[in-house]
Amino acid sequence: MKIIVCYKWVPDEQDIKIAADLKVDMSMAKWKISEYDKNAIEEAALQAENNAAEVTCLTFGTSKAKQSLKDALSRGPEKAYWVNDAKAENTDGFVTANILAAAIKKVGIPDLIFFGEGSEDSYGQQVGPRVAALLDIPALTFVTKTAVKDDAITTTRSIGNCTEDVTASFPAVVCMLPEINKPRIPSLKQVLKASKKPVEEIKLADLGLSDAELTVKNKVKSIQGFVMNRKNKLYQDGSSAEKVKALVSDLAKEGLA
Amino acid sequence: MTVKKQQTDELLGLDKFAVDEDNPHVVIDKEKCIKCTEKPCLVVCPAKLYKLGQDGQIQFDYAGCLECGTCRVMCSHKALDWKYPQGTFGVSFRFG
Amino acid sequence: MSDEEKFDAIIIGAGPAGCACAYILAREGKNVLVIERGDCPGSKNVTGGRLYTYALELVEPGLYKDAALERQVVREQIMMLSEKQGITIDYYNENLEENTSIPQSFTVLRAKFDQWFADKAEEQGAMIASGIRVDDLLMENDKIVGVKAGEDEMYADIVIAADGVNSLMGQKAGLKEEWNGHEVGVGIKEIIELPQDVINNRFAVGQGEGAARMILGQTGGIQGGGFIYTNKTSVSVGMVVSPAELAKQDKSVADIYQDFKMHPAIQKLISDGTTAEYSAHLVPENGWNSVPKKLYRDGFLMVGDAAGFCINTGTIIRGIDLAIVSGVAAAKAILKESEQPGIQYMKNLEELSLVPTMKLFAGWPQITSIPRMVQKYPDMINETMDFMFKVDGKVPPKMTGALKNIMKSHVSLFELISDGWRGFRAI
Amino acid sequence: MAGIYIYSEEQPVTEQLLTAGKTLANSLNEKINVIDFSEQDSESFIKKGADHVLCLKSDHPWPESYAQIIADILKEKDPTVVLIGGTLRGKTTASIIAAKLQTGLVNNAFAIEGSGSVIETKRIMYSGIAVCTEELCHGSIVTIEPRTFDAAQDSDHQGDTENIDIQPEAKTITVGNVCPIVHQDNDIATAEKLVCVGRGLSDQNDMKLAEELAEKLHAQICCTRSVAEDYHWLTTDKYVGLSGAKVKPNLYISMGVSGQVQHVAGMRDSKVIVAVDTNENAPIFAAADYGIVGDLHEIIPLLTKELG
Repeated sequence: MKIIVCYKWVPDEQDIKIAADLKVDMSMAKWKISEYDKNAIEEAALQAENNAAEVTCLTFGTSKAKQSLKDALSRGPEKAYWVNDAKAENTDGFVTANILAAAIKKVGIPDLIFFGEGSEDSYGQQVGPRVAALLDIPALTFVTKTAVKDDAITTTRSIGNCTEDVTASFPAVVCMLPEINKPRIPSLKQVLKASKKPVEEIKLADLGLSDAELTVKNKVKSIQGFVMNRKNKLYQDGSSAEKVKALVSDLAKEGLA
Repeated sequence: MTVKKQQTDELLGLDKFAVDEDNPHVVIDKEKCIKCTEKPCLVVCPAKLYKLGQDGQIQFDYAGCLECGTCRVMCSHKALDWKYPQGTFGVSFRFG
Repeated sequence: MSDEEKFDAIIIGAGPAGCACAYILAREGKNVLVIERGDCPGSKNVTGGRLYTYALELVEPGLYKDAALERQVVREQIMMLSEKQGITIDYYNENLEENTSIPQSFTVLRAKFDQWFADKAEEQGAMIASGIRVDDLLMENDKIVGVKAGEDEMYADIVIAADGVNSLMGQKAGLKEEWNGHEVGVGIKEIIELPQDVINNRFAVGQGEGAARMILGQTGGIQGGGFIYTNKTSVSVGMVVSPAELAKQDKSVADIYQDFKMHPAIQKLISDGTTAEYSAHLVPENGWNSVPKKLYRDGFLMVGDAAGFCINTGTIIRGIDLAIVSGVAAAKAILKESEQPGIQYMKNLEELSLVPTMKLFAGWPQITSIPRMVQKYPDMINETMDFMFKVDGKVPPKMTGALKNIMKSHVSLFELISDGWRGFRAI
Repeated sequence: MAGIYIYSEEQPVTEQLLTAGKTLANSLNEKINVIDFSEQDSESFIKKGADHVLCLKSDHPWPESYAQIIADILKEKDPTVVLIGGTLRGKTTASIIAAKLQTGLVNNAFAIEGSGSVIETKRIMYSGIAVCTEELCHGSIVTIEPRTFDAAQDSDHQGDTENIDIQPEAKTITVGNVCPIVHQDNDIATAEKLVCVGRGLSDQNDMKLAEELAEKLHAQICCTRSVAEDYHWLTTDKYVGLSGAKVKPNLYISMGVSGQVQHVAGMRDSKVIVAVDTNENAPIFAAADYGIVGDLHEIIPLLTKELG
């Protein structure tokens, strides 16, 4: 069984600052593998350990994403494919899916393709099923459990008001929810081993995609800090009892008391 | 914003933490702790993580630990099992 | 054991000491592994602080030019605070590099500097494994032969503990005793962001230039002191105080620091700034007297803060430079391939002037720990200033008499003589 | 051909999308088309504003399998914009349709606005700290989460229905055991009112204050991370925050919560936020509608009493 697990190299949102003018400041941001994708990598690694799956990983990123390869490989995959292009700086779900699908076709469609449920930065939640559609294979999304038997995978999907068990024969795309597993903290030996694993860089030009396929669809007009629109009313006058009275009277006006 | 007097809660909120929910890296031996009358931990912790409950027991929240080790040095009753958090966990200074 | 699992050297901690050591060993062709518990090098480290550049010169001439440094220190300042007053001694010297080919010192931020240094060591061929905590040392026949991290065991000819002031590995090796509360200082620091030109104006420095300020007084009467260092677009404001003294009173060190930060004379320097980080760290404050009696055993060396290498002269604090020097000394000792690298290491520490310098300042902590240094003397000096500069239209008292009265109101003649005697002995 | 197309596998969500669709239809001067599976619902959708309903006739149990068919229909109709209910199934279906049509997709838009021929959406990025405003390409798909808009009201609106027989091809999928998730009464994610306790509580005994207040309000109790993870006063499924539960009650009252960003990220969709804390600089007050600075031991009992 062959598995390709896809991941994205993202800025740590804890390090993103919103300036007074609402600009998004990423100058201090450390980059990391998107947390949701770590679940996907872990699930692939477990398949490697339990079902002798042959796992490789794939990312589309700028030259900065080079730093991600060692971390990804220390989490289990035996080889990394890296579509290295500056276009990753300004991409969307449409372009990313086109590139990943083309790269997967190029290296050979595996039995299973794993994704996280969405990326931690833009959280577009579409690349996994888009890739499935482009490859014309089923997409099993929001998966909390996987079981492989013969040439099929049975997953438990958790989709809001119900769970369902869905079985798909290979090949298939599977997108994981975070509760599926707990990503490992790579051990010393895994980290050391990772630096010896092969990395194959894929040039965008070799994927044979048209300009249209590489042009983003929706135009991002702005990315700005989220502003809380709150009343910010602080009761300052009078005794505590009076403050509470004023609060309850305001809540009553909102129909809440 | 103008620099102002701030509570440690707010200041710790500025820092980056990856909390290892399953493995506290500092564990208090309550039996030893309760015998201590001086309780230096209450004043020496820069993150003010040690608090005295009404029951006289020390309450401690390892999540905001800055990993300085002052409590470990000062705990005269050796009531702390003090380790560094597991790799990648704990505080990550952006400036240092 | 396979080749893959054995290194020439394993260094615990990717701080300045560990990186300096790894850099040189890797450059000279050794197979080196640096294990860092932080997510990336520098993420667990804190400094006041500044770096004296001579130390980087010992690693590789010219290396400092490329280093992740903040501002070159051209102003050395000492500030003494009473409750509402402050006096600052300000020494300006643009040509601090006049007598040497390298500039004297730069302010640094450790998250950036340590990451840079680790990258440099990696370029030389060192293997840096981040996000891994070393849990134990491996021993065979009384020799330390490797480390244990989680389930993994990794072997090396020599293990270097560069694991910082708490050096749990130094303790495991049986070399380092637990600190007591008088030997260390607890440091608290805020990074306060300010625009570059505001920093230039407030500290009267040019582009790329910076100030380093030591502060005495207003640490809640607790033995210790404060500091301000100017970075590119932030200032590091903090204080280091004795935890043993803290334990004798009931105000939290965090609150003492907030009051210190809000002192009017400090406030003016940081107003309109935004706090971006709050950090704390222990500082080995007791100098040579608290350095472990033995810094090595078979298969094991201790460097940097782990070895207690820090000097507080009362006017400056040195730590990062000593860490780098000790890393260099350890690397050179290992490269000599002598039977006993530990003995060679101590020899190198002598030759690189680290041990003699530490011994020279060995008595200094006694002076800086005189209780009157943190309250009475700063108050006295500020009152003297007040007398000298205050004009209220009345006939002022005679200078000599007035000064004598000011002094008497703060310290007794006996205290003055005893402090002077302690100072004399310390030198 | 043009028009606004609306689809959800859940009928109430389609009704909510009609609210968004009608505003959009007015500003863009377009017709509203709804794709659904039941003739019965078709009538109701028309009353609520649909001009045209395409009723697909099939009995395949797996809604995601309709993606190809919907894509085929949309390809022929060449819509201006497609609104799909942002349920989890809906988002998957939308992604597949978008890939089939080689068009753009905005998932989880919380606002959509049209002016002239331009349509703009807003959605959250970076775990909630930023808002991304996008200008849609022609024919883009947008998913909108359930309950973002109120359901459209009945009117005397007229429209027509078109029945289409379809044969979804379920590829290589088999659906087994479908099991509804039973939400417990005390599930904080669905609670109408919440009382949240933070580290400002000095003692576990203070939990009584919260319980009394919650009882009066018929509210559930939730907490900050440390109350669950460190003090263990409540179970971990009761903590609200970035890594905990996301809540959106009508009323959220915090006591002794400082309001660190990680916590606020979990509760900021609450309709009305009330904060009680001793520290006037606590960031919770910036996130609150109403705030009282004071000792919760004094304020909370007063509040409980006053609410009587």
